Amino acid sequence: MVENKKYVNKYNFAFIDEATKREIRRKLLKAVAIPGYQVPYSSPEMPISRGWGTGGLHVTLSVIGKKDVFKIIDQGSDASVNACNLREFVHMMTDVKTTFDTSEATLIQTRHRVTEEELKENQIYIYQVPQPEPLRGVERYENKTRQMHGEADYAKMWVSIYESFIRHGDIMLYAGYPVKVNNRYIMAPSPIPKWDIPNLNQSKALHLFGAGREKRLYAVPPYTTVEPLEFEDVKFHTEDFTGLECFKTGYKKAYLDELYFDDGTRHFVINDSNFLDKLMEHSPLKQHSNKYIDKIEA
Amino acid sequence: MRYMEKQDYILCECELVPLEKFVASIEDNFEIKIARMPSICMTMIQAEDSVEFQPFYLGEALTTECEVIVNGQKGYGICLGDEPLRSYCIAFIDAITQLQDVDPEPVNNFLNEQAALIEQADKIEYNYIMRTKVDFKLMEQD
Amino acid sequence: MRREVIYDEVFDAQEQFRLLLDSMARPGKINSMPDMDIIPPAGLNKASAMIAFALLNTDVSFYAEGEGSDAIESYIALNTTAAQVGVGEADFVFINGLYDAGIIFDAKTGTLPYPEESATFVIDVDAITEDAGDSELILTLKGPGIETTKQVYINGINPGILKAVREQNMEFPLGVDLMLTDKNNNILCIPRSNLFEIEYVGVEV
Amino acid sequence: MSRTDDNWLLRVRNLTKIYGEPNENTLNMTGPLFNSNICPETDAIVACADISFDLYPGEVLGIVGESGSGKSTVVRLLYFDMEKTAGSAFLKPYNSGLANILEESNQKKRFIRNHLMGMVYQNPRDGLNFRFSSGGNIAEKLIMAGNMNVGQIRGRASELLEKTEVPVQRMDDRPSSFSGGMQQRVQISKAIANNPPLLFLDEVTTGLDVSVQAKVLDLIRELQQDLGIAMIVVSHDLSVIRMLTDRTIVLKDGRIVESGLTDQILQDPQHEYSQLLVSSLL
Amino acid sequence: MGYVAVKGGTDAIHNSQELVEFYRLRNAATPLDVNQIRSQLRLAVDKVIGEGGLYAPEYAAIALKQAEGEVFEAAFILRAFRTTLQRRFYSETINTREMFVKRKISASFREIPGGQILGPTRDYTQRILDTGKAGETAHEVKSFLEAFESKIDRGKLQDIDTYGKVIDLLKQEGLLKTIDPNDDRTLTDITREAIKFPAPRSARLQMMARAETGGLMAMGYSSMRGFGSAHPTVGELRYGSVPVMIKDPSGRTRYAGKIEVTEAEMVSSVSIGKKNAIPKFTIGYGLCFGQNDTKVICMGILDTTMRSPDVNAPANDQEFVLYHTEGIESMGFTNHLKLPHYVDFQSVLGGIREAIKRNGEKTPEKKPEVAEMEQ
Amino acid sequence: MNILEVNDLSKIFNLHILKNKKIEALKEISFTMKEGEIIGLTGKSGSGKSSLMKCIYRTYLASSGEIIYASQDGSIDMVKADDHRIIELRKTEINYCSQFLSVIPRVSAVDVVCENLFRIEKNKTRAREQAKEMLEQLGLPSDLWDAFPVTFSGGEQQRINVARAIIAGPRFLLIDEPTASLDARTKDIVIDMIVDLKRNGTSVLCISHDEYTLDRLVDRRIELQTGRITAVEMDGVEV
Repeated sequence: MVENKKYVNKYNFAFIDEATKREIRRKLLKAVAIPGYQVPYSSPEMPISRGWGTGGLHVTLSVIGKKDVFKIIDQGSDASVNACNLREFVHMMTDVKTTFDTSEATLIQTRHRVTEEELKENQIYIYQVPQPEPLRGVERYENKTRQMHGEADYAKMWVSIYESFIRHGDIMLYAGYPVKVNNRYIMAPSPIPKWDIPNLNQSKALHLFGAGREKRLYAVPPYTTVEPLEFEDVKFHTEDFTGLECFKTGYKKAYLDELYFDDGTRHFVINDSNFLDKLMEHSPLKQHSNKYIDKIEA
Repeated sequence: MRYMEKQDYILCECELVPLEKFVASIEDNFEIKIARMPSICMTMIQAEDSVEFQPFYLGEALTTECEVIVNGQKGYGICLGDEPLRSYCIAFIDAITQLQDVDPEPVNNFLNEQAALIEQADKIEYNYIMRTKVDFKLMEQD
Repeated sequence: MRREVIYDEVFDAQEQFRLLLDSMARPGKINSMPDMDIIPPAGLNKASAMIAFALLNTDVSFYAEGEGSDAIESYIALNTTAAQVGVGEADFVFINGLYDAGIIFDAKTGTLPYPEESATFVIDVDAITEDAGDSELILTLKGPGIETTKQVYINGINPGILKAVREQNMEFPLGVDLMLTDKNNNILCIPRSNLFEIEYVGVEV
Repeated sequence: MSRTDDNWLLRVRNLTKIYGEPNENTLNMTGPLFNSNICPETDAIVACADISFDLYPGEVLGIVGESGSGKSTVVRLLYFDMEKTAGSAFLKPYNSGLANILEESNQKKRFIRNHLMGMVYQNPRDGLNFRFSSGGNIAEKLIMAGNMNVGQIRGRASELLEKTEVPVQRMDDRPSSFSGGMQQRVQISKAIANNPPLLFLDEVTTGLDVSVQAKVLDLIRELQQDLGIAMIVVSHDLSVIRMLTDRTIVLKDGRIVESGLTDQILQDPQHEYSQLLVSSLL
Repeated sequence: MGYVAVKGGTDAIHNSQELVEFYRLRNAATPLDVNQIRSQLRLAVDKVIGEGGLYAPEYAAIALKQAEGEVFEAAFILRAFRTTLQRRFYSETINTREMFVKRKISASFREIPGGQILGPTRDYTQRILDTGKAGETAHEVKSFLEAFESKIDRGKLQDIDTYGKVIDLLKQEGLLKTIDPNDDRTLTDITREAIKFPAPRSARLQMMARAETGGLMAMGYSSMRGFGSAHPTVGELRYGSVPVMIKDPSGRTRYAGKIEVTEAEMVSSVSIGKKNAIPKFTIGYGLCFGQNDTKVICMGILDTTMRSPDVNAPANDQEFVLYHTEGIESMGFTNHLKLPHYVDFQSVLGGIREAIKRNGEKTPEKKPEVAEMEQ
Repeated sequence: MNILEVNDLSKIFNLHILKNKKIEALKEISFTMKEGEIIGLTGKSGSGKSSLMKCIYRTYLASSGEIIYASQDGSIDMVKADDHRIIELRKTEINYCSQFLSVIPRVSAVDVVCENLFRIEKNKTRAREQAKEMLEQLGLPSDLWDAFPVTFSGGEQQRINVARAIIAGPRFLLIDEPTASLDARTKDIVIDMIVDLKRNGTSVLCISHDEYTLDRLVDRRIELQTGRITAVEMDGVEV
């Protein structure tokens, strides 16, 4: 006789059942083979809300192994409540080592930022994507945007950028600036600031994107051309922090957060928490290099 | 009884307590190996629309399955819900009813007894429900 | 047919998938699958069997062709529960590197709206190496995942297969993706995003 | 330069479009002889069938017929707005005219459309995106053919608007604020932006005021003369056909009933239907 | 640690979790029993299993308790739970003609085979707040049950019957539209692959079976009210239990239990064929776990509207209906607005500041475009 | 060498819409024309002159017979030739000038004249210069050059018509009443111009009622009566 013991179901390593993991893995391989193309996947429900990083978690939990070192940031910070919550969940489900140190991590999950520190070949960078469809702004139907991608019919997207420039004197697109991957697909890089866009180009690391609610996976392999949409004479540019610096370090070549203190004064501070820590501790670090950062005077 | 698989039907629908008792009473006569401990999983429920017979998936149902080997005979137990004990009992009875040299009498007696109880309970519920039937003839008489 | 019980569907699958992911992301990079105590039927490299175990399950289909393909099909079906289908429908196609190239044209290449609905070929070859040695074939790869270009050396492959793949992958994003395995558990991936040149014992193909 | 048989620009063979579910009798039981394009057995509609013709570089071909005769279907099939049921079309500048463009992938069709064709629809809303400015609409064609320089794009757009007599200072306004004739001229600017060797014009003057019609026609004539673009002009209006085309195809119930030099069709029509059509004009 | 207190987030989360437990429990005299929830909050449980897409009433009751009665949240917990489970079996097609009927009504005929059986419906309960329920005692419960049970004569019990369907009568008479050969009749599973548009009917029905009742209702209502042209009649609505048959690993078909479902067949008339336009009836089908009339009625309406070739009404638009009735997804995304967005906000902020600066340099100001409202 | 050989040419109009009424316009027409020759077509109105000319130009489809034209690329039967070939010949070799100016509205006199020239001379300014020169010779007042010919008098229109027909120097010219409604002086200018063309190798088939024009211009006359050739005259002598 067995005991009538209910509720003994134990969670699988990395939470997701193996059949679903295999599905996600197969689709990640296809995503890598077709850079920038959005692969639909089943996107099972996770114990966190849709839109709170379920896609990122699907990817993380499908690739993670016992030897991985996991880092997660939200808005550039290891401390953001959502990051803390997901870190704890991943840790609980896998028991892998977690870290704040960008260079130590093998898997980095992120919401809205690429680290300032340069990524390495052994790292996989995983994005939580709220809206994977870069064309949604010009075409509301999925059926149609999918056709547009299939036919490389990006006219509407380009004209909307042209129009933006004509009407406003600049391309009025900000975080999540659309990019062209491997000279074929237009891709939404998740709402990372424009500052981070150049760091996707020819990156040493593999970049994986998961949009859980919209059920799409996509990828940018290492050493892949990623170009922001721009014209020969109307150029993409990153956020302009000219004349500003981090009030803690005096550093100028990093993405800055605007803070208002109780006395109403405004200050700027480096957004990337680990980068800021390392700067303040004078730890060795290698920052991303690109033509936009390089021209800023230190 | 319209259900094809009468035995499973009875074992799934009967009260758990008598079932446990019954299995416990004969269990010792057999050599039992549990091949798969009762564990929960899901069954996708397939449905179809009633006119065009378009099949579709309605959703999943929590299911418990168990596999035992009784005197070398495999037995499977499957039932809806998180029901470790019941799934075990179903698997056990499934196995012994397939064994050649087991007296079917006690099992049949138990099943018949339970079948009567289930039918009675269903009938009573059915009669409660029938009280809510709208009687048009009666209304016309008013 | 042998059921492999040693394979851990959680951790072995994860580890091997990571190697495949790395290979697919870095075409031309040769990764080594762990040496496991599995015994696939003749004509199937251990690494190919591991690819099957790591990626296949009930939800996908496969096809095997070549010598001993019946045994290979039963082995994969038994150990992964994937469905055996014709080459035109298969998600995964297992072939020997010396097999006839025509099969490449029979596999699905996806559609423009859904290019991922295409076959992945798992191809058994004799050796994949980073240095020339006495190799028969030099493959020069270029494209996403490769900083400039990358050369690898292969023994035991019909250059016609690679030529056929090149033709079949002409209209990106349509195409097939390749996973090559050798007798020493090495794996090499060639995604459709990559362009490649083939040189066969000194002759450009 | 002599016109040999091989000098064609566009070769169309047996182009057919059927809606609904045809059976084996559908084609035999429809057409001018039956005075209907609806299959009596299956209700399938034969929008056009067995349309074959060659178009030479710089040639202007008219397609004439009453509404429902299938004339718009022909150009829309060739411009990939709809899928053919059967037939083939070959375009010289694409793959040396060896590929049936109707069977190419949508990605390649898109390329052909962007680089080698232009289309002007009866309704400017079909050819223009009213959410974009006129300049943006023209830019669309230029960008898709690879022009990535806003300065050059605007230069070319001004040039085109000037040519089509749309005030250049209205380049950044949306076509919705334009008159019908002006919208049509913007549409034409867009269609010819890439100097395509082939331009389709589908009832481009229908619905415009007579005076505006005339201006649009003049514009097309001038463009044809200046740029030598081959055109297919679809119209139910014989005066449009007379003014613009060298050669004409007469369609009825989805079939070609007659084709010939435009002056011949107008002055010596052979088919009963063409005679009726011409006499109703005179 | 650096400028940002990294522990801050983690601790706050833990403390918040404790606090929410505190709020759940602090005024509770006795903990709610799961069985109490299962029976006394029966309809809430039904909603949770329906929207959770997992028939597990007991687990749904636990989820309701854990979620402090928030049905969305409970359904969500159930959905996440199902992600951890292996799907081992596919049932045989359930047959609602074999239903143990607990409720069965038709609006299209006065009398139907087996009669109109109201069953346990709240439709005629008169929504007068019964403050008496506040002081409900075990004794009262017991005497109600005794009185209720005595109302039937156990010596003269009527035999259980199953019933033919109203639509079968219509079908026999040839009043129903035949199957459209153009329909994509493939059986897809939207929990195994993302839905693709145009979606086959199987995907649409599956999406709606697990969709959120309120969402379906809003869409279905919109079509009836005027943003569309649905005007169906309830051909039949039934609720009851149906047996679930499963093939075990040895290939034998086994009875595994019964599930409760509600089913609606919504009848509307359509014209078929362009030339002769013969009017016929068509059925919109609704089926869901548990007892939920509103859900299946709206599902039935939307099944019909999404098959309409006219895509101008919101309820006829597959993408619009299916994406926006997915309760768990819309709730999640709506709530994600609470997450910090200061990085992307900073990006916009900079851009807007620049634009304002540029505009200040430009004079005279450009006239705003008239046609801005153009769609 | 013959530039044109017409053999057994007949033209019957079959009017379906008038209960299949048949009109026989040309019957068994046969004649030849030498390169550089100017032939005058004469006959009463309705005798089939214009029909013959339109058959040769392919505006009318001949019902039977042949019209062999010796094009620069070889002989071609204008009855059976492919439409594209005809279009090409019309653009490069053969020009038809009808009795009445039928031009596109809203095109200036100069541009009407230039139309055929634009095909050869891509430089529009140069083409216009040439056209103006010709209009000047023909005595069209210069203030009309940029006006629309629709409003012109018969004589003015005729000058435009002629100028347009001959400006590009066609190899074969079909011209219907070139001198009608012209004053004597202009008539001579036009005749001189056509003779000039002939000198440069153009063959001309010309319909005229005007004896003066026929005398000065044609090498040979062909007379038609109810669709048949009734007489062929060379230098006033019947043959």
